[in-house]
Amino acid sequence: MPHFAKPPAGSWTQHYPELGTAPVDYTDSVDPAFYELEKVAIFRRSWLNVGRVEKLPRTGSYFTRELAVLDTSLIIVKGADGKIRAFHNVCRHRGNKLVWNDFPGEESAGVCRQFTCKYHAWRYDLTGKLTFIQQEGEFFGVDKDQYGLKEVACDVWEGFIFINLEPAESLTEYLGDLAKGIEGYPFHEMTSVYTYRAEVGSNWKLFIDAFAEFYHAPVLHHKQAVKNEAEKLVGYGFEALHYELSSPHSMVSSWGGMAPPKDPSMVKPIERALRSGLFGPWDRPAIEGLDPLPPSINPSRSPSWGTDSFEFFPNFTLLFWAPGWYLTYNYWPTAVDRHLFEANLYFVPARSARERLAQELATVTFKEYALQDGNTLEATQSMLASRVVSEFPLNDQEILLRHLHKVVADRVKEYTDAAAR
Amino acid sequence: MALYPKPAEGSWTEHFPGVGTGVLSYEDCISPEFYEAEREAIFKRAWLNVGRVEDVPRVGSYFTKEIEVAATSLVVVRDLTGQVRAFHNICRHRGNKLMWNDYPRAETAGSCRAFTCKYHGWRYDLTGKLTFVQQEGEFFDLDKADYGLVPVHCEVWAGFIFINLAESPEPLQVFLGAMVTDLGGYPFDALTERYDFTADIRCNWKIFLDAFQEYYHVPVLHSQEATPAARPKMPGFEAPYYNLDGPHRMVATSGPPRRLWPTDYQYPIEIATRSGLFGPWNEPDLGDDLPGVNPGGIKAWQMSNFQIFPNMEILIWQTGWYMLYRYWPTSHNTHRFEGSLFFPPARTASDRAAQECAVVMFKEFALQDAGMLVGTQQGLESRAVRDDFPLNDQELLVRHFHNSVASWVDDYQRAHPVSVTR
Amino acid sequence: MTEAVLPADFSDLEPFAATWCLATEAERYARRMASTMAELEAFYQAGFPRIGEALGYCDKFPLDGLPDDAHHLLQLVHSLIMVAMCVEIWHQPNVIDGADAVLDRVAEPLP
Amino acid sequence: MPLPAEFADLEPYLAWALPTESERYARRLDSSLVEMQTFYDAAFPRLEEAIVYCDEHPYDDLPEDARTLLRLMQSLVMVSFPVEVWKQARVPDSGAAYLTVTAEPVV
Repeated sequence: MPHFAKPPAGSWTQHYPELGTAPVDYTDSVDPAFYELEKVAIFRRSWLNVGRVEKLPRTGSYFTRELAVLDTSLIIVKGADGKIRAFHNVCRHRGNKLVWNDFPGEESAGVCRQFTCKYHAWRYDLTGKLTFIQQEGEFFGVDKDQYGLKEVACDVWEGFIFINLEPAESLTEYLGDLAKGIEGYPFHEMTSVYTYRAEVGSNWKLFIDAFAEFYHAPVLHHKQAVKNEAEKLVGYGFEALHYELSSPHSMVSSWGGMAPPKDPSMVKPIERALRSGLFGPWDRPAIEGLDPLPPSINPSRSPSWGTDSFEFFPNFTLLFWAPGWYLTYNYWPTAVDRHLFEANLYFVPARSARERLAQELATVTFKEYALQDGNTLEATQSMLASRVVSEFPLNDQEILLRHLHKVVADRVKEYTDAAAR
Repeated sequence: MALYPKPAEGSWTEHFPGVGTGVLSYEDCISPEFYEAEREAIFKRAWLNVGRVEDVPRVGSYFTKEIEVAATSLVVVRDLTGQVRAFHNICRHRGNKLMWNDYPRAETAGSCRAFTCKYHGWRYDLTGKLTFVQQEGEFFDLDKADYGLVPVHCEVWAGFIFINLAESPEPLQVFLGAMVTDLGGYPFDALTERYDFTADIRCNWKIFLDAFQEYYHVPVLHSQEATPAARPKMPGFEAPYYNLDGPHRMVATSGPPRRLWPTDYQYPIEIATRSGLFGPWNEPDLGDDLPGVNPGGIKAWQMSNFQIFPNMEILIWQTGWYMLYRYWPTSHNTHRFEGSLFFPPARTASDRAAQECAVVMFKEFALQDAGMLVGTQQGLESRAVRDDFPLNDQELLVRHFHNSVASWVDDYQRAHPVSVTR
Repeated sequence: MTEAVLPADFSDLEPFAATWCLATEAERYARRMASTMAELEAFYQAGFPRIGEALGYCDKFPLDGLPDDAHHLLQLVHSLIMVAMCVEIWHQPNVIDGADAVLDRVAEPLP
Repeated sequence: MPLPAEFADLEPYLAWALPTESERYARRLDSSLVEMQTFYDAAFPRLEEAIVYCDEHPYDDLPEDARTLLRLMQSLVMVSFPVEVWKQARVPDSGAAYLTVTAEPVV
């Protein structure tokens, strides 16, 4: 017996008939050839989030991104005109990597007025224009205008910086209505950031799968809750308030009545003491823009709403918590069975030790959960790779997974069909 | 001057038809492509020993076994009827590894009444049947009967648990053949005091196996097995008996028990503990009738070493104990070696110290093999010498082993001509 | 003076108890590899002549019911067996030609 | 005196006054449950007083002793999971996983 109403079609999944209800083939997560196709069919032609504008506070602020899935390194830089641009991180002279510190494979960040190649000192300005060639007279008819940095499409939405190697549409067209309905959320107020990184031994989609469904939460994480609460949670299982697909993107909206909890004995002592926990500090920050929330957030306008998770295709998750903070996940594939996971937790800057400690508890709790999720994934990957079973039944609460794997398959097919023509 | 008579054909090698006396290629130990072929042709088709019945003593006892060479993990369990079963260790819901503890790639063991997936709480009974689906109503036309654990063929011979990953393998007893199954009456179940070793070794699995199926190297690499006084008296090595049966093979040795050797032929610690390389000197009473252990009926029998295809060895000592080795490939030039030594349970401190001495000496000399064979792998990989390795009559088993591996790969490739690599 | 861990008859071996009464082969092997030949020789010279008496003492009890002092004594004998390899066979702590090979004992009867 | 005088009883736990999550997490993994429990038992009852003490000063300009106290309380948060939930230092079922903090607001 469902605790929350389902669409008239009978289930969220059937509400989107193109999804079907059949078991899903996970060969897409273990086949090296399919991974190569994902790189060209998806990652090279999608808008990918590479950071936020707060990372580029001044003219000349830059950071580099090592993106194995694109087989490139990018420089993202803020120009004197305030515009943010992206370039392939390669010197036009002999292909040396232009910007790096100590270790060429590691990302770096800083502020500069121009980029100078370490190798032969060619210089480029912040718009990518080649401004200086060492011993220019030794070259043969080199026109500096022809040798600027290779630019990559770069645009900003609500402070999130996106790049696209082969754009077919603008960023706002790509992000669509789902994103439109988030605009106005006070991202700019939430500038205190906690960043986490891990190299995970699984296909990138498996980690999205783990975060895009909460069906596992009462089971995998049951030890995290106090005993009575844990038993209650397993008994209920999990049901979302609302799902919405706006292909290729999607979202899930969930209840979350624990901030603050109705019954304080249901939470841990440290949570009672600091008024905080997994769902964040219980007391909302005093900023504008959280009431009312933009229309895409808590779309069912449920009073028991707790969190919304938006999956922006292919690899960007934006997750809002009712108490007034948000986090992002980026999943960067490095091989068919490996990816780099990044999580950023954003809060309104603490004004007191009490607020700082409340944030500390939220971030520590996040890590305890994420470690369990991450470890399970390696186990999953190793068994999927056995190919003993390749089709798996997904339930209605796993609709976002079904959708993700379908969109990936569709895009790859579109690409291979076009290539065959 | 031969110590023992050779067969009428003039040599053991020529005694067995089809073995040949030509030079051998070791390409099968250095080729990544050949390794991929072995994975399909051998390790997914042959019966593989994964444990002993003592590993699953009670109803619900289970252990997991990582089989990298077949890219899978198995769970082996004793069900309510006492039958030992094996399953792929994978939950049917989203492919999570079902049984593991803390480290997903580490093996685990325990006892349970049902297997519960850590991820979403699906449960399977000890026969692999799916018995519980969390929020079953959220699924679409899910028939639990269709989603049991994927079974793996599992049979037990003489207390040894074997699995087979093929769809419809021949019965285990048929696979093992008469030479091996004749050992079935040996009292393995009385030898339950156990010392287990494991090592990750940087050489092909067959190279390490080769070292334990010929003793031509012993007087040289392991010269210290003899005391300084005995060393000049040590002849080269000759075995009195070899036998082959299908892909399996064995060698026996003979000689007086070490306890009867002159005292300066024994190390002091051997005298002090009444034990040593060949095992404790106080022999347990295992009964007179030890079928199959000395198929050649040789006099002064000392030990028999059975090599069960592909990767298992049982070495039985006249002094009343045995060794079990298994070689698990992890890549074309690495493998995991598992060695176990089995004795009757020690009743006194002297028994225990005697076992300790035998076990410690086993490791001393196995370390020499392990140390050297990494060098062998490197030497072979140089391909400075290609297909030109001469083997002598005492290396008959090496020859037969590589022939058997090649013939299994050939058979498979003939039946699957498209591709053996995945 | 710390408290004796060995039976009174074996008090001469007490100086070696803290170092060599070790429960597992892994510990004994590690201690051996971390010792000098002089240390190994000293322990062997003192302990080897007493092995027979030590086992005689221990054998007065059932193996699964050894009193603590006998249990320690048996552990010392286990270590003497380990050390005998170096003193009697190799004349060095590590196995000749063993290179960097490892072979880990992952299960064993205790004591 | 590194801690405010009224928190002198917490001086034995000064080793926990660590500025970054990496250091706090590493110390947690290197500690026994008994050590963490002892620290928790001493520090938890003083948490509210510690917050009040720190918040008597502007957060951006904490005196050195208050900063040390706050870092001690951040470690209290770190050990609360091992003590209250796991009964062990590690997160269960997370053997091979790790998650490294690469940026955080440091007090």
